[in-house]
Amino acid sequence: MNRYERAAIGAVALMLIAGAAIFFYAPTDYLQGPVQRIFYLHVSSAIAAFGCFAVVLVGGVIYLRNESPAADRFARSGALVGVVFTTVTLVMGMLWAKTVWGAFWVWDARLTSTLVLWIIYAGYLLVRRLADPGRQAARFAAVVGIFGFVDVPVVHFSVTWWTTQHPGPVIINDALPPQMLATFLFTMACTVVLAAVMIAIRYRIETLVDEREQLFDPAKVLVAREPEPVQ
Amino acid sequence: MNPFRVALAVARKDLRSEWRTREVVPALAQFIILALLIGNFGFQVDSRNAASIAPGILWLALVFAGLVAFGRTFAAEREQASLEAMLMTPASPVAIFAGKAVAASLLLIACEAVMLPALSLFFGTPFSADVVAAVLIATVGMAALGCLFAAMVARVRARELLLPLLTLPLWIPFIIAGGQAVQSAMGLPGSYSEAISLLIDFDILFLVLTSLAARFVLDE
Amino acid sequence: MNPFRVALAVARKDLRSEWRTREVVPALAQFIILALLIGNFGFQVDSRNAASIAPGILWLALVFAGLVAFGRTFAAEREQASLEAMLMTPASPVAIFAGKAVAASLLLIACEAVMLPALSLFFGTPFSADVVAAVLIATVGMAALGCLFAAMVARVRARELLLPLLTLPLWIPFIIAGGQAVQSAMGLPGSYSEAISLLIDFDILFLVLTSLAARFVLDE
Amino acid sequence: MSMLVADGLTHRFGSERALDNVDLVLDTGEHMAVLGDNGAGKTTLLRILATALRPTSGRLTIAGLDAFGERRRLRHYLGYVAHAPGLYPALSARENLEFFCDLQDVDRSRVDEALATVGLTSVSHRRAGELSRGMQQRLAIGRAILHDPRLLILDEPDASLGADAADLLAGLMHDRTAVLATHDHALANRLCPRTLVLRHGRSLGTATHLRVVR
Amino acid sequence: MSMLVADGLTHRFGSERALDNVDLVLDTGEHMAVLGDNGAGKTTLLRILATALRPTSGRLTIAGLDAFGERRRLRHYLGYVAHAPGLYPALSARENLEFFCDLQDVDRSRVDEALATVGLTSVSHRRAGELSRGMQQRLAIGRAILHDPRLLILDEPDASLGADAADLLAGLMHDRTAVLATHDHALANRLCPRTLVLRHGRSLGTATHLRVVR
Ligand code: HEM
Ligand SMILES: Nc1ncnc2c1ncn2[C@@H]1O[C@H](COP(=O)(O)OP(=O)(O)OP(=O)(O)O)[C@@H](O)[C@H]1O
Ligand SMILES: Nc1ncnc2c1ncn2[C@@H]1O[C@H](COP(=O)(O)OP(=O)(O)OP(=O)(O)O)[C@@H](O)[C@H]1O
Ligand SMILES: [Mg+2]
Ligand SMILES: [Mg+2]
Repeated sequence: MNRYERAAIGAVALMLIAGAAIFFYAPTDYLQGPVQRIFYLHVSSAIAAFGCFAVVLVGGVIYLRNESPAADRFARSGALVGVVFTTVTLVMGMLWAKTVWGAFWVWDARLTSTLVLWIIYAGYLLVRRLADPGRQAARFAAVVGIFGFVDVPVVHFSVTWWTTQHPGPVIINDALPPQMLATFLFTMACTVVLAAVMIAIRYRIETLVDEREQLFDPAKVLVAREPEPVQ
Repeated sequence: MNPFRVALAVARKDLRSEWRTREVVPALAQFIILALLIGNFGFQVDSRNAASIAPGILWLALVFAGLVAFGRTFAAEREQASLEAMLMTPASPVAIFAGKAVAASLLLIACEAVMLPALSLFFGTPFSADVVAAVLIATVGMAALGCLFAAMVARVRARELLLPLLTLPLWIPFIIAGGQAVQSAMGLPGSYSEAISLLIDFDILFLVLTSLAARFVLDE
Repeated sequence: MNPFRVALAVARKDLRSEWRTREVVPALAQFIILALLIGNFGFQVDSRNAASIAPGILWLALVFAGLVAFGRTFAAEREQASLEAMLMTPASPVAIFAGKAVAASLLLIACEAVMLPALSLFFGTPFSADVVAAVLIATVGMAALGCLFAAMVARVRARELLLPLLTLPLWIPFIIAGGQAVQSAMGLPGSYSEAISLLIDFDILFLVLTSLAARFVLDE
Repeated sequence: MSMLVADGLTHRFGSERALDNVDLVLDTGEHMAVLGDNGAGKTTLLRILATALRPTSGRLTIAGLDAFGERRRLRHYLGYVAHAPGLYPALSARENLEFFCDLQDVDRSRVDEALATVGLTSVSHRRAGELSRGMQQRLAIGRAILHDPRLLILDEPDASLGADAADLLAGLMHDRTAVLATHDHALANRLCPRTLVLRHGRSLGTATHLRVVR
Repeated sequence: MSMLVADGLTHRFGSERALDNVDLVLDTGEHMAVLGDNGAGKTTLLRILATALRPTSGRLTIAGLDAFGERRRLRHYLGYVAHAPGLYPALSARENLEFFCDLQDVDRSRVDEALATVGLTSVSHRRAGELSRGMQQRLAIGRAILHDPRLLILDEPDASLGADAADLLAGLMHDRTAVLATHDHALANRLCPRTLVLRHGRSLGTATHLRVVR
């Protein structure tokens, strides 16, 4: 078993423990009932997604400064994992919304900006596919990632800047009972670890792809020459 | 090498081409008027709801006109392979980009000069300096963003389609704040000055980001 | 020489190119969703007015997606000068035109398959067979017209801009009747069957006119 | 018998007379080169002969038919190689030819033959957009001969071909009537017994193995 | 002194190796022809030498500077004629050149000289989009020499030029270092003492007046 497999197993185990905490340790919300348990994963995965997009931002900036292929691989991995976690937030939120608001979707600033976030990074992945692989894709994607990050603060502050149907900040306002807060903090930590492990694994995959494609690393090419074609 | 001279030369070249062929502005202006017409039919506007619907149509038409104008400005260069020829000169890519952005924005502003009177004609909404100011201020930031991504997608496959996909999400702040500003200028509740200052903030943010990023998009 | 075989070959070629490059459909679908988003912000939709605003946005998004899809299908041929190569064969221009129109319409229908669920998801409007039928029926006539003018402008300068200009006025009947059909399918007053039969009449009229005119547009 | 009779062909772009009253008779099986400086009107003439452009004035008869009245029928006889290759970049070389087989109403089995003729068999699976300039030109030539046309109109087909251009073109033109515009006098002399020289849109007359005086 | 030193240039498009470990040293004032079949990698090599394309791997030094690090500075030295002319069709021939003078930061008085060199003085008022193929190619050549570059990279510049191509190119290359890709062996032999032959992206070595064995 290599260290990626060990890390993956560890992260999944942590998530299972978090799940146990969510269902057996955290108290049931007296207003919303059990559906409120969505909260833990909903918010955690949003925060994990923000973290992933921060990786994209930092990776992009570093790539543009010194063309480090490693930074670009981090950015690539971060974008993919971030889109996954944004999807989780969206889906969880929609399920929650259906039960408490009676509709999967309403148009408010939080929901819309989150959807836009998803679209921006889906666009990021599309740019990677459509641009010339290698330097051009890396540069263009870095630019998209840097501009796209503008939406992350918009998502976060949307509930304070505009009036929304989506609830405002509860965690930093100390509005949670201690058991809920503890469960939330633990779930959040586990989710962030999971995201980090996913980025690490994806990074490894991207490294292997880059090695095969040899788009970034000049030194490798001279070593791995193909046999002469028969004339 | 003076970047202003380069930007000026590029902008003049684009405007002169447009003047010769009259490709963009007349058709775009007529297109905007048609969009207003369609909006009119699609929404059953009456005097009560005009002020709440007109801004939406204004921004939709502006967004699509902008996409076409910015997309066109770089697509034409690409079709002719003249973008590469420009980039093969020692002129700075940022200056080239600035020149193209200025020319495209001027074309879009020419279209706005048609659209705003037409809007108040069709919908009976007021046509005030406040409305004009809001639209112009929004145009600055939208043009910077739009040209940046237009320059990017000009060198990528599927450019007609990638351009809206990349640009629209980042235009949304302008559409929201601009829509708010226009609505309040047309007499609906909402703070005009707040919306305008938000627009100016976004303008500054994206102008700075764009001028930093232009190098990476056009270089290569 | 069998015109159906030609049309089929042309349509298959276009769809295969699209499948290879995936240029149009994914980006168009995302673009439609963004248009829904923007429409939403522009208009402050709530549950009371959703049924009266959603159809307008639906048709606006559809119109712009259609313009892009139809414009693209001929612009690509022109950029590559392959339109002339096709017309240099003994194949009938009407069959070639039909093949391209069918392919473009299929792409547009693929996008509608994204748009209609998204519409009802975002706006909470009903997603019924009636709505789907109205949109599909309108698509037929709109596609015929759109492709005809796309074929025409592909051989003219300023095609991106001339296309909406020529097409939109003739699409307006579809937009009005279609909008009416969708609104009544969504529960607003108005006769659904009347609107649909109007749509069908327009379909027939424009299909006939288009097939007669295609020859003159593509020949030469 | 005359394959092609052109009578007073004139084409104007605005006030610019790109082609000025050019007469031409080409017998069946004959090969004719069209020479002339840049801008002399070669492309304009060849586009008219290929019925891709309608002349401002003049008459054109191909295989006894009025070329612009019976354009559709004529296209079975006509293979045209233009400046631009006109290919579908996302389709492979083979798929491009297969598509044009369908449009030409000929059997797809012709594709292999055409690919072999232009020497693209080994890259037939590659997308046309990824071929080099010369390979694209070869593919365009392959397309022009799919339907085994009797009359070939070739506008600088040698422009980006490799050193085997002359052999390739000789093979194509063998047994067919052909009009070949080129700048390569050696090639013209080798392939075409007759030469038409254009200058400023006017014909300087045709000649046999003309020694062009510059 | 070496004007251009290329070391292990390799370029891949996907898995296709268009250029495979090509080394090259070019002295100042030297003229080198690049020959090879269609698809051999000539255009890919020339695009890299012109710094328009970054190689997948390998190093390139021009005039003692790292070509990709100091690209902007190098462009004062470099004139490149590509396959596509890259002109503005709505602007006249003269306006096209004037515009590029502004970008090159050279005086507009160079325009007349460049027009005369490529023989377009009489059509300089015509729009670039209305020029014939060969005239457009001439205009692209005129643009490449506006700033009097020391190094010329010419990708099939003769492809659509008239019979005076050789004289025109000889005039351009005189006193400059030049790399010329062409299919015309006679032209290559006349203009370039040295020849580099590519096959399937590999260099078959350079030679002096190489008699290419086919
Ligand atoms: C599709 C629907 C939804 C989406 C896209 C969504 C999105 C988000 C996002 C992105 C965050 C993280 C914000 C941040 O940390 O800055 C968040 C937090 C939160 N969401 Fe949602 N949400 C949705 C539905 C709901 C529903 C239906 C509820 C409950 C009624 C809800 C309750 C919360 C709460 C309580 C927080 C934590 C707020 C805080 O303390 O910061 N969400 N949501
Ligand atoms: N964009 C691309 N994508 C994939 N492959 C490409 C691309 N451009 C060129 N190639 C391939 O690279 C190889 C070299 O092409 P290149 O254009 O350099 O050849 P060339 O020697 O210039 O040929 P020609 O004489 O036809 O101009 C060819 O096999 C070609 O198919
Ligand atoms: N679309 C056009 N509009 C205006 N003038 C044109 C157009 N096309 C060609 N011309 C003019 O017609 C004349 C003949 O052009 P043509 O392309 O036939 O020349 P050519 O002999 O093929 O030249 P080349 O050897 O450069 O290919 C030229 O003077 C050219 O400028
Ligand atoms: Mg010509
Ligand atoms: Mg080449």
